[in-house]
Amino acid sequence: MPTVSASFWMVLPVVLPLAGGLLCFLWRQRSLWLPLAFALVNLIVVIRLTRLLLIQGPLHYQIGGWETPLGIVLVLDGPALLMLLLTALCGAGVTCYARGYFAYRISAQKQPGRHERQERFFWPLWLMLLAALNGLFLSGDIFNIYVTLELLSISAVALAALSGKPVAQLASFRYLLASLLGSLSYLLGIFFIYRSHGVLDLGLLRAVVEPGSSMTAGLVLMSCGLLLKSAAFPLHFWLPPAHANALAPVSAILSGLVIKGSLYLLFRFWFDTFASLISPAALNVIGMLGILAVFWGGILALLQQRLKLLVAYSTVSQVGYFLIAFPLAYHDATLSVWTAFLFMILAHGCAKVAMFMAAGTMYLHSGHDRMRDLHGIRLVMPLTVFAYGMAGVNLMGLPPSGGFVGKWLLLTGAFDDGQWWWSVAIMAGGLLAAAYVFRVMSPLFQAPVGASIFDGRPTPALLEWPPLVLSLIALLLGLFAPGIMALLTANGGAVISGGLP
Amino acid sequence: MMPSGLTLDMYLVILSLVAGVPLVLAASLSLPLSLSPRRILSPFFAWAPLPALLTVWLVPPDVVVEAPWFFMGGRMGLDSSGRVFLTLSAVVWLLAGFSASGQGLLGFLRPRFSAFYLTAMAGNFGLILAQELLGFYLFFALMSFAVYGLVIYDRHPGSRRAGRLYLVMVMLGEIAIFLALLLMSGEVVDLDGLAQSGWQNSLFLLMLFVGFGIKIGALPFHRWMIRVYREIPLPAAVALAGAMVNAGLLGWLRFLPLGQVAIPAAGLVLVTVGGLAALYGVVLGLRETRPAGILAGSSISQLGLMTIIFGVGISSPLAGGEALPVLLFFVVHHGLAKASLFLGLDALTRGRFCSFWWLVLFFIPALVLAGLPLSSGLAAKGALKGLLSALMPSWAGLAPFFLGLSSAATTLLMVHLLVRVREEVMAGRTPGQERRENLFPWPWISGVGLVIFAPWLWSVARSELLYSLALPGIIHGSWPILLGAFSYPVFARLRREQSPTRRQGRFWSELGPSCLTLLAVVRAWTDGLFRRVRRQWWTILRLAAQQLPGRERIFERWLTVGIAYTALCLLLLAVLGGA
Amino acid sequence: MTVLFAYKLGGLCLFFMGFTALILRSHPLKKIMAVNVMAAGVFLLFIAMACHGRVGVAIDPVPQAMVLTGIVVSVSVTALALVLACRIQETSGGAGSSEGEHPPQGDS
Amino acid sequence: MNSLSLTLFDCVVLVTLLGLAWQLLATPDLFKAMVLFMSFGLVMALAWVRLAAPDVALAEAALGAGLTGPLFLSALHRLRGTRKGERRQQLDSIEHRGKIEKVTQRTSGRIIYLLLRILFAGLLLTLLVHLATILLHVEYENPGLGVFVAEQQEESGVISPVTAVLLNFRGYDTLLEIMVLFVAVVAVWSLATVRFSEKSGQVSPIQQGVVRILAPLMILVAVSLIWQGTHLAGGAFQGGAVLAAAGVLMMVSELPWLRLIPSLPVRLMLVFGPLVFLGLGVSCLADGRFLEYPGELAGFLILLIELACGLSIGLTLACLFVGGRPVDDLVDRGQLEEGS
Amino acid sequence: MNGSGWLLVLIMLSSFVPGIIIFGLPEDRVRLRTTLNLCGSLIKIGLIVVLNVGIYLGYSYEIRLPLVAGMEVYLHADPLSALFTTLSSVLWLLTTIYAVGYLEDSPNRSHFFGYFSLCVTVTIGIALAGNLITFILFYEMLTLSTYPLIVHRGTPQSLRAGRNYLVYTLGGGALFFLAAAWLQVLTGPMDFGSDGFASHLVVEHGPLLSLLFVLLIAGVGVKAALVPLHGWLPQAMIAPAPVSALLHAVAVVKAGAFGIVRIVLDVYGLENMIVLGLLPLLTFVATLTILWGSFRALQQDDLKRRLAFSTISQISYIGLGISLADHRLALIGGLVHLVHQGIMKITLFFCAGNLAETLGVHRISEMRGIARRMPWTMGAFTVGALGMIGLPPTAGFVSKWFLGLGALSASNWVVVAVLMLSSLLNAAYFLPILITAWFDRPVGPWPDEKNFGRFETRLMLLCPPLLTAAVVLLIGVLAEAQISPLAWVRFIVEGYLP
Repeated sequence: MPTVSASFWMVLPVVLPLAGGLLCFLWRQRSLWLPLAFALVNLIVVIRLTRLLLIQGPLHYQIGGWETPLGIVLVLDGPALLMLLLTALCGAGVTCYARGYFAYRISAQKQPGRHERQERFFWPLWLMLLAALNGLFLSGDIFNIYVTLELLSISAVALAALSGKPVAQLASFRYLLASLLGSLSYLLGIFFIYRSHGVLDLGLLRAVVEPGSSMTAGLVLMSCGLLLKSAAFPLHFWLPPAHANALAPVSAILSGLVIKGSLYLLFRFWFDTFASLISPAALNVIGMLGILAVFWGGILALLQQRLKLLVAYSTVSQVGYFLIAFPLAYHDATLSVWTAFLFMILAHGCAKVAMFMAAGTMYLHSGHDRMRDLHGIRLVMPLTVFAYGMAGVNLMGLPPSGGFVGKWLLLTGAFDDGQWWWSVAIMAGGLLAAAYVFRVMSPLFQAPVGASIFDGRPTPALLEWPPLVLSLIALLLGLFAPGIMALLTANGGAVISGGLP
Repeated sequence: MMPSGLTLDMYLVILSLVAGVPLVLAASLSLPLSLSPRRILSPFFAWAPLPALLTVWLVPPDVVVEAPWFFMGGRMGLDSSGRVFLTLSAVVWLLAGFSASGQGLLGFLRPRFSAFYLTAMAGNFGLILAQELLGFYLFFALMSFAVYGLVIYDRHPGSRRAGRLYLVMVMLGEIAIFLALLLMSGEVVDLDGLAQSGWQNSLFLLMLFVGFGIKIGALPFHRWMIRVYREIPLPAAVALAGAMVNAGLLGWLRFLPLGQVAIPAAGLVLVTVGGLAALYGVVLGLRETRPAGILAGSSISQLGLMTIIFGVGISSPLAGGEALPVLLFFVVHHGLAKASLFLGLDALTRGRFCSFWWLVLFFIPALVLAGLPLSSGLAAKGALKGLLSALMPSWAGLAPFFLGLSSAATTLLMVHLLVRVREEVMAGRTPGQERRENLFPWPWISGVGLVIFAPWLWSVARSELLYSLALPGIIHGSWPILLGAFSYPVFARLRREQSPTRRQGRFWSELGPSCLTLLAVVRAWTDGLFRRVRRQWWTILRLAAQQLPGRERIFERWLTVGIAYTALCLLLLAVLGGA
Repeated sequence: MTVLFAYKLGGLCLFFMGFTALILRSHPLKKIMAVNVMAAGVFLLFIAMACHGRVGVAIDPVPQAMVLTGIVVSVSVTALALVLACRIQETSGGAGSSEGEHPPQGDS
Repeated sequence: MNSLSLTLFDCVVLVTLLGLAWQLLATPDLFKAMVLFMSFGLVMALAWVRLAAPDVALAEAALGAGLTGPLFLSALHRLRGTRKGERRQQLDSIEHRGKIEKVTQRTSGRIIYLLLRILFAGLLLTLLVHLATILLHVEYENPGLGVFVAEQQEESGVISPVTAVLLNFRGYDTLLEIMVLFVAVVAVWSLATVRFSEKSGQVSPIQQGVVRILAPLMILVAVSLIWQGTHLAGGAFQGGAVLAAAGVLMMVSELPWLRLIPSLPVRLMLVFGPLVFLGLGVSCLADGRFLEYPGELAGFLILLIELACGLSIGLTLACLFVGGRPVDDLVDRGQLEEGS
Repeated sequence: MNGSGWLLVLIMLSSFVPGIIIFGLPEDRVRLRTTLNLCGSLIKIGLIVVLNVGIYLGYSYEIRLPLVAGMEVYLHADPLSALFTTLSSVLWLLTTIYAVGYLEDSPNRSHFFGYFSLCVTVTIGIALAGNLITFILFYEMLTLSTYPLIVHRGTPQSLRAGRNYLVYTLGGGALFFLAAAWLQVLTGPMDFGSDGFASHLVVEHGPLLSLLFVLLIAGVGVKAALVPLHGWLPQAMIAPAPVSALLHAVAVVKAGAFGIVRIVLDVYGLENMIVLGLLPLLTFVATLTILWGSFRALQQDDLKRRLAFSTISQISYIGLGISLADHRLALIGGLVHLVHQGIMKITLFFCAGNLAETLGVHRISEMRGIARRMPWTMGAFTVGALGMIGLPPTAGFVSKWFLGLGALSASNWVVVAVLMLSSLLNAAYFLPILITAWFDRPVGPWPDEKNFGRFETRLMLLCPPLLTAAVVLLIGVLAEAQISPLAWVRFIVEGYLP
């Protein structure tokens, strides 16, 4: 048992952004320091936690000092920490970017008040969302997860509606309803689980779970809720409009981080907590959904005319990848598919955040995001376009990106099990990703025709560097693999705290 | 006469200079015009064969210099037959060079001609010195391709056509030689086993025949020679006819050393082809009107005779030993004579030297070629006759008749030549041809001198020459000449009656375009196919592109969401229930 | 059939009635109400579960606490949804949940 | 009373619940639906009482019926107030209708639509039946966590087990839940500015008088509810809801000074409760874990938190009802074009 | 004996770091950029010389970075990789010089040179890759770093070419990736140089391994422009000349061919290849490609297009040599052509670029008498073209010679015939260019003539092709010298066929 003094760090990723959110709402200084300070401190805390994890192995923290059946436990293991790390990194990036974004818009002298208002509400909402995400990853209690999910959804919906455009509001209303449906389904699932074993703690649940209809029903309802929240294929309807019509930093947050919360939970439930309930057939069903998502999302992304919609549909497609990991994780003894899943999540998170930020910068400059008319923008903002390209490399799963490592692990997993047919979908999805990424890149590389149609103002560093750094992190993630593996298997343990069946 | 005490390295330097000097001189032409080396070196162009002559003098026959770093392991040296070839080539190139520089073709003002000329020279010398096959091949190619530049030097459409034909033939020859080289180096064939039947052996011999036969205008590949001789500037023709064509024979010698191989079947084929060429060449020459073309026919014919010698030589090792000197002698004889003829032609057509005596001087080498008694011609024919009767008993009876016929035909051809030259020279006097040079044609004179006197230097030839002094020798030597000379009026009449308009080489000239047409058709068809397939794909894709985003609306309906959601729940319940 | 089971069944029915309405009703307010009904159904299930076999005697306070939390959450969400619906109506004059409305514009 | 048999009361409650729900979801009249919804909430509260969950019942009464109903009403009011809203109040979205009609113009489209609905109904029923059979057949006698709660009740510092769970055992949940409320306010503020109806002053003075008397009373009730939360049914949420109700009452009565409340104090109050909760939780880190109240101080601290949160929750709910940020909030530059 | 693996890293950094710096440089810092580029490439060449000497003396250089289970980045230098690194780095230097001259006054040079350096870094990575994963790593990065170069001009045509390039190469990369993953599962992690996987696998998974071989070859075959995967290459000639040089000689096509070599020799291993009977398949594809490329080249009027088809044909000589790899001489021929083709083709592309840049001449029909205007350029072009035909004493002859010998020792007469036919076809599409350039009279003014003063074109454009042309001659003439590509290839082959 780790010492109390060290493990109190575990609550900080939740507590700090919460406090930050409250304070930002209270003091609406137009300065950056408050949110940025919180985002950075969050990053530092997570780094500190990384060290703790490496030294001490998986950590448990009983909130209020209550023992598990009753109290709530925070669990910090490899996957959770990686998710925290992703959130903290992207969070810091988004914070910087958002500052630049709002400053740029406010200085544009077009409805400055409106942009100021957006910025002021953005910060508390964003910090709350950060807290919710951190709480979600750390939580070891299914009901607590429900609360964090709700916090996450509400702040996400509010952020999505922040732009004030009717379409965005419409989209976020649908987002809200979908998210509520998911939450209620999840809650119903909790009911079935609680009534069969009377525990809410994930660790205890894992110990007592045995196949039974009530348990199964609970798991199914929770999973369906989470699938809805993660925009898995037939239930993805809410995602593209919500993500595409939000403000750029918000799109980045929604696509890069929020989706990951529910996906992570899904994976965790299926392979950790309720692993003994899972049947191969169910995994194949999920995998099939994944394949459909990969193709449907990819093809629709390819057919979009607008950049942000394209990126949003690409998220639909990428979610499919995470689902394909399910059937491949089942038989895997070396845990490599767990690793694959996390790698892909990390890579996609950073890449998608970078991509949306880059798209947002282009939008800022050109006033639209019709791909046809973006030619020559490369000359105006080379770094941004570069960042977009590097993020795209990640989606394609080309080396040395994290997406590549993830894909490689998936593939080897598929062949290991003799389930080679998944590999076809994996590769085809990669090619589709390449197609839609380069569909954007191609006009960007086109030489400009006629006079520059872009806003002549220079791109501020805050708009250029965060996407670049994040996309480079995603790109080089493959090379950080040893470190990530070390985290996953910290203290010689299995990949996750409890290990797989 | 060999100065001894030279080290191997010095030999290396000397041997390298033989091909190196012309190459360096050629390279100096690429310097800018303003640079002095180019001007300074220019007078030395004609002297470029000098190192070759020096080598003949300095390098003993047993010296073989290794240069392993050079192009797959070079070996250079001067064996006995090489010495003959080198001497002949050096002399011919020297004469040609002086002739060319005399009329201003060779010099820095004519960089293109000079460059190709010198390069061809380097190739010619180099191939003689090379003691291994790859080196030989290298210089052979160098020479062959350089000649192309000389052929189309004046850029007339005619010379272009000739050049194209020449290039095609050269390319074919190169490939044939390359394959032969491969077969030999790859040890698919070896000299000892060549006599056995086997398709690899046949292929090897065929490739040799094609590869070098092209160079000497052997029968099916003779066409280029006439066209090229007609178009090439005359000084270059001197070198080509006198020295360069011999490279084909040398090639045969190098690949199939006489005295070491015995391939009777191949010998028979060569003798037959050579015999046909000896006669058909004359026919070709008679059809020509331009002197250079007539000389080409003569070359084909004479080289046919040499083919016969070589064919006899490879019939058996014994014959090889005897045929080699004859062959060498024939080469020298023909080379000098042909070179002198071209020199004379050059001088006559260019200069004012059109008096009777000059024509007589011009006719001397022609008659030598025809086998005039006391000349190398008769000696060569005599040696050939001896060879044939000794080694091919079945031919023994036929040989004198055949040789006589050949000689007569050559005479006829030479008379035709003389007539044509005279007409041409007369025609040349008409106004319009302004540039007439007044240089004394001493390269020609010395060439003729060599033709007359050189055979006496050679012990092999001397006995034959002395034999031709005797009465039977004179009779033997003269009747064909007289026959040939007297048959000229008949020929002239026949010729007058026959329209000279012919179209030859139609097949070859049409082949290229028709191939291209065929390719174009194939290409159009394949392109069309691709385009059609592509267009259909695009149509399908475009339709999909129009349809699919609309289909997305299905998923946006709440009803769909409901159905999907409940269905998913039920599905998962079903599949998880089985766990 | 026990009382508790009846309540639970009722809760389940409420949930699915709400679900049906969420899917089939298109007016935003109706959708929000539907969600509330769904939530009520789930809460009913929880509270019925807390009784553990005897009506009127709550053994387990944890589900109650959960339901309390749930109620608060659902109130906040309802409030947000309502304001959102009103804003949509005000800014666009369109209905909040129109089907298949693909937003044609980008962000602002 | 045979506790395990289906009593008439339960029957009535259940049937009423389901009937109300059916009605409120089925009726095309929105206003009727509102009324039905409020009554639904009240019947729910009855059910909670019947199921021995007084805390929930109180919360339901205060929040579910007491606040959600007015929320819906005010939303309906706002919707009606807009230009096109009038015609729509009794109908589903016209636009939607139009679309459906477009689809259903063709017979095939209509049939498909019908089939899809049938499919949906079938799937739904199957799912319902499946889940119901699970409920029926697999009835665990599972004590849940009640035993543990009972065991450790003393250490929690409060008497009411529900409050113990809410604020001590699972205080972390509650903390986050309060944050959910807070975020909801932020979200609502970010969306809209408060609008007072133009008919101000038309409220009768009697109503205003009543409100003046009623409001302090309600505040008293609220405080007592919060206080009571430590040992009986009640607590911060219920108290807060009553507080909010008082606020709502005042707002409905168009008290003039309400419009003038500046943004900053409201924000302060909104943040106050959550911040206190969070701050106390963090201060526990000094010699324990997060939210681990020192044994002897637990009761006091919980009361403190309840009070602070109750206040903030009350204000929060009131703000939610108002449905927008105060007029002076961010009025500086952006306000002018907001209307456009 | 072990040398430090950091040498390999340094070699890669020597172009990577300048590349990154160049990305950040403003457009007008021409001198600094050029200095950086040249310094980088000189340092690289120096390091590679050290590497070569070390390898020759028997040192081994390797560095490993394990990523996840069964996946590690492994750089190592064997004689084969040294061959490729040397080729790439030397040609890079020349191409850089050329590009500096070529792109004078054109926009976006920082981008161009940045990607250029990346491209070379990645190519070196391919050369030094010590296992299949590392190979894929760099192989895919090559695709990405070349794309911006191909579309550098930003015209619709170049964008289309770029799109096509991506369609082909990414598709091929996907196949390669798939097959590599599968192979890894079958055989376990495997380093190059271990003579292929264990032979018992051949018995167990014979058909599957054959299928994987086909997939792998298809993957690298796209870059190596094997028919029918060659479609991108002729289109990509729309790119600026230095890029074409890079594509055809230094990096892309070479990487594909190199990949074939690696797959056959190091991944599968000769013995397994023979047991599986896969070599004839490769022979077939290679011969088909040689002939098809030549035929198509005949029909082109656009100079660079013709050169591109010629590349398709020529690069398959390498594959052909590898496909007869059980015969030492063929293997030598194939490997040495890797170098020879690069130098010859880069000469040709440099010259084509000179013509385009100086006179605006793009089509062969416009080239009448062009040698009078630009004799040096055309001289270099001639040398390159003759080399392509395989005439002695050029480098092309040497490779053709060994290929022919190898084919004979394999008794593969079809290959012999194809070699002969291909030489003929090569002559048929190169000689007319030479003839028209040297011996035709120019008609009319050149399409877009620029005057560069004293020399026929910019000195920086002129020197590289002259140099490479000289090298084409030199490495042919001095083929059997101690230090020549041929000698090094013999050294390589010692390792595979002792």
